[in-house]
Amino acid sequence: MKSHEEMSGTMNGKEAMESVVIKFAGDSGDGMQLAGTLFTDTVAVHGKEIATFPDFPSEIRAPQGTVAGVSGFQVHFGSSGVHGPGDAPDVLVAMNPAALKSNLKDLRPACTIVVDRDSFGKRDLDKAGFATDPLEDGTLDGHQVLAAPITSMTKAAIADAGLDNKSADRCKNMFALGMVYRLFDQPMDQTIGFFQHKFKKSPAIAEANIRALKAGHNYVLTMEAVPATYTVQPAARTPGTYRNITGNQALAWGLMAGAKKAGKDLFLGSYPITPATDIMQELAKHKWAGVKVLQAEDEIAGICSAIGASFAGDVAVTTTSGPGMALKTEAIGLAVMTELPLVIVNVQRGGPSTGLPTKTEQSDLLQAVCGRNGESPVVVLAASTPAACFDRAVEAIKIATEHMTPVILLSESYVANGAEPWKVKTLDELPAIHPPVLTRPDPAWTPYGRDPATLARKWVVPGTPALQHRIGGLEKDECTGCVSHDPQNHEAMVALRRQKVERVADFIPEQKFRGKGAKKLLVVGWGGQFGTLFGAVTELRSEGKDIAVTHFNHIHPLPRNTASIFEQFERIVVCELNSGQFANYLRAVLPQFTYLQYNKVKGRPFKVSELKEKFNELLAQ
Amino acid sequence: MKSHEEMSGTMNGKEAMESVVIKFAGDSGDGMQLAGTLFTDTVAVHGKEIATFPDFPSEIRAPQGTVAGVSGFQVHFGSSGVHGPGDAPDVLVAMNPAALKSNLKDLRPACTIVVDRDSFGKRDLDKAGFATDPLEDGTLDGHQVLAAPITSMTKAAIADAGLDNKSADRCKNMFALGMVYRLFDQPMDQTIGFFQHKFKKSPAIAEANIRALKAGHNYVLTMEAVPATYTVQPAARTPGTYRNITGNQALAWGLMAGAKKAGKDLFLGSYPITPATDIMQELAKHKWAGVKVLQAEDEIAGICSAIGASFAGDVAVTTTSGPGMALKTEAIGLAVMTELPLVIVNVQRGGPSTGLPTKTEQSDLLQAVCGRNGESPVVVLAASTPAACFDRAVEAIKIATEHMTPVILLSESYVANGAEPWKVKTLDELPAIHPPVLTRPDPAWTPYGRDPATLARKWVVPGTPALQHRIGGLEKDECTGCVSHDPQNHEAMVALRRQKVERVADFIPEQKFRGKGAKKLLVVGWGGQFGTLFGAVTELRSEGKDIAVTHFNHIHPLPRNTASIFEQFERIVVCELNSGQFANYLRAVLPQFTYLQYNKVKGRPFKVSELKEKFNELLAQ
Amino acid sequence: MSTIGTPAQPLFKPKEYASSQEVKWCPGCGDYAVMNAVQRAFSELGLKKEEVAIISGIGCSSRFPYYMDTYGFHTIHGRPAAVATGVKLANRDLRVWVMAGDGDSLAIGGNHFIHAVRRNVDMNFILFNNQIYGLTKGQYSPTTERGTVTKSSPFGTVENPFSVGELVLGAQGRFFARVPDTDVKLMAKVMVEAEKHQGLSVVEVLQNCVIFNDEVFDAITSKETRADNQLILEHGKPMRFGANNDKGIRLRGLELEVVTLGQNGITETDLLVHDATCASNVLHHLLAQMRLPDFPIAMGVIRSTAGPVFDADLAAQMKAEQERSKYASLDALFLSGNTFTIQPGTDKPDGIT
Amino acid sequence: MSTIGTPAQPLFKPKEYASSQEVKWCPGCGDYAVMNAVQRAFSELGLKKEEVAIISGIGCSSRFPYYMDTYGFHTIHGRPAAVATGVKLANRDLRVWVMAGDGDSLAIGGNHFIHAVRRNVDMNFILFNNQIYGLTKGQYSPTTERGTVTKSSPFGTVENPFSVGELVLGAQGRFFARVPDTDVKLMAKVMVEAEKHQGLSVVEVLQNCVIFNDEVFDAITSKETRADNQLILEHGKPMRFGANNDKGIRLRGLELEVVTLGQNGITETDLLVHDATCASNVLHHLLAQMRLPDFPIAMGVIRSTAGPVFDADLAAQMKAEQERSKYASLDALFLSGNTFTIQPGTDKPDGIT
Ligand SMILES: Cc1ncc(C[n+]2csc(CCOP(=O)(O)OP(=O)(O)O)c2C)c(N)n1
Ligand SMILES: Cc1ncc(C[n+]2csc(CCOP(=O)(O)OP(=O)(O)O)c2C)c(N)n1
Ligand code: SF4
Ligand code: SF4
Ligand SMILES: [Mg+2]
Ligand SMILES: [Mg+2]
Repeated sequence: MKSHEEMSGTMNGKEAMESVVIKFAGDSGDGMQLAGTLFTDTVAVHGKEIATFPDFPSEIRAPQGTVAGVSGFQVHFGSSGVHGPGDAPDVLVAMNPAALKSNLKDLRPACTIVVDRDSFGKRDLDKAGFATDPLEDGTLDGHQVLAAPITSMTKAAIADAGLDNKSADRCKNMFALGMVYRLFDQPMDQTIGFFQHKFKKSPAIAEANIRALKAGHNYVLTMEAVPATYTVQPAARTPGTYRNITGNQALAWGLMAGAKKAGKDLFLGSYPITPATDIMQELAKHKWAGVKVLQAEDEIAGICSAIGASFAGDVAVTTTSGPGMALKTEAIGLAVMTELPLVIVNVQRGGPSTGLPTKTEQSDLLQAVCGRNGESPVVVLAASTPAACFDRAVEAIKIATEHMTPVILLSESYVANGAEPWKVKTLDELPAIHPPVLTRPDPAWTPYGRDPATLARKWVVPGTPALQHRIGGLEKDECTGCVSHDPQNHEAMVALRRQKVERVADFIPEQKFRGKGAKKLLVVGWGGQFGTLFGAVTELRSEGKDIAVTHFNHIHPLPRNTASIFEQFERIVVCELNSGQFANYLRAVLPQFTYLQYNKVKGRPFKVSELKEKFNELLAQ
Repeated sequence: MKSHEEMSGTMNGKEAMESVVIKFAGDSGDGMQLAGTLFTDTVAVHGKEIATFPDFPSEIRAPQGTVAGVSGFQVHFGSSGVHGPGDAPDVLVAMNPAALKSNLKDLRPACTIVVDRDSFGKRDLDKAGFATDPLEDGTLDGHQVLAAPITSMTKAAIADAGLDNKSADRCKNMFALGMVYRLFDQPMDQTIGFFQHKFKKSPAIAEANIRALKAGHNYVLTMEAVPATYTVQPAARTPGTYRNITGNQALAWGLMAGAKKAGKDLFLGSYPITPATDIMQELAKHKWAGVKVLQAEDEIAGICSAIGASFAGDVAVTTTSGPGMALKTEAIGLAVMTELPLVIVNVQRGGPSTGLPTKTEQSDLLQAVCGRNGESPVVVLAASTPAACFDRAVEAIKIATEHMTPVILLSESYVANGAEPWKVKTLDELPAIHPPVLTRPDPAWTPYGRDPATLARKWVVPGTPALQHRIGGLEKDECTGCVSHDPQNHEAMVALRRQKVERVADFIPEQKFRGKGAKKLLVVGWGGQFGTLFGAVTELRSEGKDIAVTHFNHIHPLPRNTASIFEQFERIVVCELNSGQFANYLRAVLPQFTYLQYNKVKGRPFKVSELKEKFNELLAQ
Repeated sequence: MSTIGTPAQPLFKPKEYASSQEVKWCPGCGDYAVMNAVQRAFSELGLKKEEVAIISGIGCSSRFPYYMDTYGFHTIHGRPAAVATGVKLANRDLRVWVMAGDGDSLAIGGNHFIHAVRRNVDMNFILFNNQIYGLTKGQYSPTTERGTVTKSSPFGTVENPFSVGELVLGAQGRFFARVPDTDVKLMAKVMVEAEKHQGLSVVEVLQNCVIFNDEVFDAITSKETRADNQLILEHGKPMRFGANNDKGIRLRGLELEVVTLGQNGITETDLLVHDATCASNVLHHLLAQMRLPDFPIAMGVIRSTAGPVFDADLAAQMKAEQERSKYASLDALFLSGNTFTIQPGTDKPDGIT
Repeated sequence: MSTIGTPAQPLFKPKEYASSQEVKWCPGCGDYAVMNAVQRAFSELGLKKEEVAIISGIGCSSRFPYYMDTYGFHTIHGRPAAVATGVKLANRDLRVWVMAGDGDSLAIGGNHFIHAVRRNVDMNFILFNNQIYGLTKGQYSPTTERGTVTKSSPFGTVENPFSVGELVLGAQGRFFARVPDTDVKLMAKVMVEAEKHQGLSVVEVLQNCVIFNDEVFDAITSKETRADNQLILEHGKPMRFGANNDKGIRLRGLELEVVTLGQNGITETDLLVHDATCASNVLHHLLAQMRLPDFPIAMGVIRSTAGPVFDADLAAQMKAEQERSKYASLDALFLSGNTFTIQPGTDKPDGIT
């Protein structure tokens, strides 16, 4: 077995890189998420571009030491060129053989691999399914292996901190993190401060973690074989104040901001489901801000309570993922018929059915657009990056309340759990939101009378004197809102509901694309695969390729100028993490174009490399 | 007021007609459905082609005498050319002013109108919203009005039958029916037999009805002003034994027959909802045939119990309409993932939301095809006529069990409540059904091993010794069926599930079309609008127009030869009772063609006349 | 939020709460009587029209909101309790009334029903129990008596029905009343009490469906038998009933017993005195369980006890959090914790703010 | 269909019911003990592996079927009772076991749960009550005690929890038992009784989640306190408990009372004798309601009474209909009633057949 002393090769050639991908991998109990998060916080605070991708096992605790139990956290950071969490790690921290095994396929050539040598015993190897020791058998040839006795050194480092064995074991992750900090020449004060604050009341634990961190740092520092490593310059960004934020947190905050701008309380009716639960949990913390959270008995009660709250005047939201979305479709129809504002967030995960609950996918798009009984149009938006979740949430509330319509906001596991720096917005910077609330009797008013521009009806909430009225799920008379079975009226109402949603196109920004002048190939994407698509096209363009990219956040309705972009290109390829749902949608909405497809349904995001390969192939044809 | 004695004009020119449309309309309490049904039974027994369309108010009992409370039953019958219940009545029976009012717009010129003169008092006119008496004010000019004092004559006719006033009132409908029988020269013994049998224990009631019937008959008979009327020849049909059947009954019987052919018990898990309830009610009668019906607590329990029954080896079915369908979508995903046979019947009604529960529409097509989370393919069939519901139900079971897949069978209100003669099939005439059941250990077996032709896995039901296994909603290993989070496996399984459904195209008949040699315009329809589409095109062709029609019962997958039909035509127009769902589906599946649309979303079926107008317009361009 | 005194002068007469819509129930349907009772109760409570939100599901009874000149929402089948919970949380000043059939509340809506009961949201739930699905024309419901022949049970049902009261109590219910649709006065009285009760009040109306389940409550409600077959409860009063008011209910061990006053030396002091407000629900269970022919059917308020009210507690928690919050505004939240600044010109971070 | 004698020789040892799948619960999770108990019960009952169908929803506990070498179905969240009902109706010979968490069965699955109880389908429902959503990492559930801080209730819940036993009884339940996950022997015994009971048997397991709700049952199950805090019921036996077995339960009016034997002249004859089988459920309610610190927690079979079983009654009705049917076959049905024939050649009807 190679020890660190024997490690061959040096970590060269990486300093020049614009960005670096590092992956922390270990057993679920090894604290990899924490190590990754702390690392991210540090580099974010120091002004790097970052993108992260946590990847946990779907079992709460799969058997220790097995591949199924590996928990990973990938960070991509750099001064520029960070278009997603990165394809393959430049540096892998593998706390046990299983962590190594599960990442072997994905390694770049000449990767730096940090392993805990103490965890490579016979039983550990067996559990991970290694017949022979990969540190010994040539498996890692071509890589730079840093095999440190992490467990024993951590124990030694904190021997007299007064912790029991189990707690001591829990500090291993900090030893590894310390090593990484040293490898990347990053300061540790942020992380040290975290422990001091978090374990104020258990100073022994704080102390042990800090000691482990420093021990790891020192271990690398004092190892002569390891050169000073990567230095990544802070990214060139718009001046301003930034913070590191995950997609789900940004979405929750955006909802709060949107409700505030609309001058309304925020109501969330929701039921836990991976990967959407965090939004509810984040909002539940902010009771101080007037946020009402009902953890409902199921998804149906979640959306129905939100519809009730919307009727009664709150900005109402429900959050879920695919299976829960399925359960909400009947009630979405009610919101369509009663023309009440409602935001439905679907953080997509791998399907069908329970599917791959912790993996990412974009396969609920057609469900969002047309997965209801009857002609039941709603607005559909999609969030493209973690920080963008904030803006989309604000926009969803703006559209829902100003146009009196349900809005489905699609996020996806990859965006929801990923993180990136967010340029903090103040409420003043956000667009104004003016719901069509009516509080005083107006002789011209009828419950289904409409604004000529938006076709929105008025929002008259119970409690308003002299404007009592009744709404419901039966077809409504075009004007009075009374129940109507008239055939002409039904056809008119079906058309009105469709037009109202289509009119939203008058109020959203025009579609942009990158690659002015290109004409050969247009790459089309939507939702959370923004980063890698832009990354791949940007790289190809810098290689002089005739390619452009346009990415959709507004799914239904599409921006008005969409066709005028499409018609500039010889070929259009729609790239998505499903079997071609957006492509099929485009075929229905803009049938005049021919759409090629590039699809991936593996529960994983695109990689820049595979995209480039595909695009090169198409360009070569 | 014109009395029958004063009635001007004669009923001429109608004898020559191939077919006649007659509508019975009255207050909900007037027994119009019974009158219509009895009439239908009589003409069906006498070998006519028929199609019916009952049309009730969605309120159980809207206020008596109002337009909202009008209940109608339309019968189209003839020797040939009956392609649906007909556009506009040739004969209208209007038991009160409201019934007249609600049908005024739809009358053909020179229609025969039977009214109850006794019910045209001032209050009756008010309730119906007539300012002046339409029998007097010229409203009915051009029509032939037969204003009989139905109420008083009925009372008189049964005066000594021993009934109270209210019961006596209930015989008015039979008086009217008797009149119609006379008008169409139909025998009454069938109807008389019905009463004798049905009210065996209340001979007074039987007697009263029969007397009323005869009185009405005699009334027309003895009226000199009325000539002998229409005689419709029995239709030219394939020899055999026929019976009159509604779509829902045919569907229920088809399910029983299919299960029998599969050698399995039939299980229905369902929750009542208009217009699907009748299927459950019909099946509940046939416990003698081993049919298990669970009236579940809700739609979700309905489908979930069916999934459980399927797992345990029954042919399992769930029936519903749009809102209930929405609730079932999550569980359909489970059946997709576990690859269990399941038939889901959606009798479509007007949407969105509660919508127009008693009206017909075809707006749940895209929900059926793609209204689920994840990539979740299922087979989708659609029934085209009441009698065809039988065959589609048998086929749905055949496909579901032989291909181990959920099958969605779309019916629609119009087909479900309509009736036509069905050439009775014996079980021997039906195709054999061979589900891939495995009952003995087979070393090659794995839970997700597949038949190479169908890609179906084996159906191994609990209770089978030595083949215990576990299934579930998480992604499955391609072979072992164990839970798998492997990215490659997921992509492979998504593809397999899609291919399995697409392979069904190898086992269904080729698509047919009428209009060989035509090339200008192809009319495309699906589901229950078969009759009028065929009717309209047939008429146009007999007028020498360059037009053809193809009608789809197999929606997903499409028959293999679909494109080869489409490519024969210059233009394709897709006609459906929604905003263009099948058209959009075709754009996604066969994007090489351009699809024109003709849509109607009024809660009503197409009319031959409006179709012809539209097609002529397209042909003229 | 439901502290209502009886106003000196009612704001509106009962009929003035009616909307202009034509009422479309079948002639003779029990729903008319319930509407009358609700209007009387509103009048007596002096409710403003605009402060009332009537939420229903789907069913004959669920057409209720259309007929009232208040705010109303005819939602979807089975979900009114969930919708109403959202209404109440959005605006606690509203008087929220749920109108739902036995199918709506106990078949498809069973889950929302028991959870609303458990949470004890301050609203009134009027359960129109006609033991049948009326709107869909006569299938059995979860309250249909075993053996009943209906459209969907041609050979009689083989299902055990729920007992509404027992289910409510089993779900931790704190207010349960039962009333026959034939006694508008009692209905109105009970509805006033329901509105005054803080928390979820369930009122089960034995409602006759003249079309699909006619006379199912006849033994209980008919003129001839009602005095003997109904026990009208009043808090603090001994449990007496009968055409001659000479029967009563006595406790014997853990069971109830019908006794006749004057027989075997039994006097009123032997009878149980109704206590609707006691925390223990055992007596309420016993009362809710009484069935013909051995016992009369208990009517009136069976249980009415104070307890934590969800919407009130949530509001209190929000208020407390508001008071002790470390953030003055969302802006403050967004800028809290670990942030960093990029300076104009430098494009370099200047450290932690 | 559940008439099982204890076999002379068990078919399989408990461990032989395990599948080859690795068990993936957290080390220390109470679910392991439940599985042991189920395996023991299966062995004692002499069940064949292929006659068992284990149906679960989604949750940590719902992974159960994967670990058993029987037929199994890991369905969707909240629906196992509905799926299991279909399984049982399709094949009454199967032993159907539902495994479901408190969220699965009482939050999203609440409706199916109460309806399965009401219908009294012959199956066993093991409710893993850890008072938390485990799989989704720690949100409160409908059984979480008021005030508990969880991931979704950072300031403590303001919801009243269900009491499983009371809900079961309120839904007309006929078998309810409660067991702690710390007592495998008692669990196994109760599960044997559950399987033998004809109708729906609900067994509530107080199950410890070491990760998200650790020690929530400590007062009940810890070595030091369990004797004083558990009352282990046995049908026909007086209700005694306590570290010295000197405490007991006595009835006082409509309430229960803890007494000490030997004090104030109290002897065993003063104590209540457990009757799990009595038709009235009032005693069972009282037992299910007992809470610390005033009372011990009742364990074992609280109620077990015979009653009409849905699947049996349905089967009987089908058999009766079969016997008296006027149709010999579907062909006969299709040709019954009003039909008419078109003769070859003539194309004319020849009248009614
Ligand atoms: C999702 C859904 N499922 C089923 C229906 C059909 N449906 C409407 S009302 C009803 C039951 C009516 O019974 P109940 O709630 O007791 O009310 P009632 O008509 O007796 O007052 C049913 C099954 C529906 N509208 N929506
Ligand atoms: C339709 C749907 N909604 C939500 C979820 C997410 N979910 C899975 S398990 C679960 C709750 C788990 O709690 P419990 O049933 O008590 O089981 P435990 O994990 O505690 O054993 C939830 C909310 C889901 N999988 N499907
Ligand atoms: S069907 Fe029954 S419940 Fe419905 S309105 Fe008529 S009488 Fe009332
Ligand atoms: S999270 Fe809790 S319930 Fe789930 S496996 Fe771990 S200990 Fe058990
Ligand atoms: Mg009802
Ligand atoms: Mg739990």
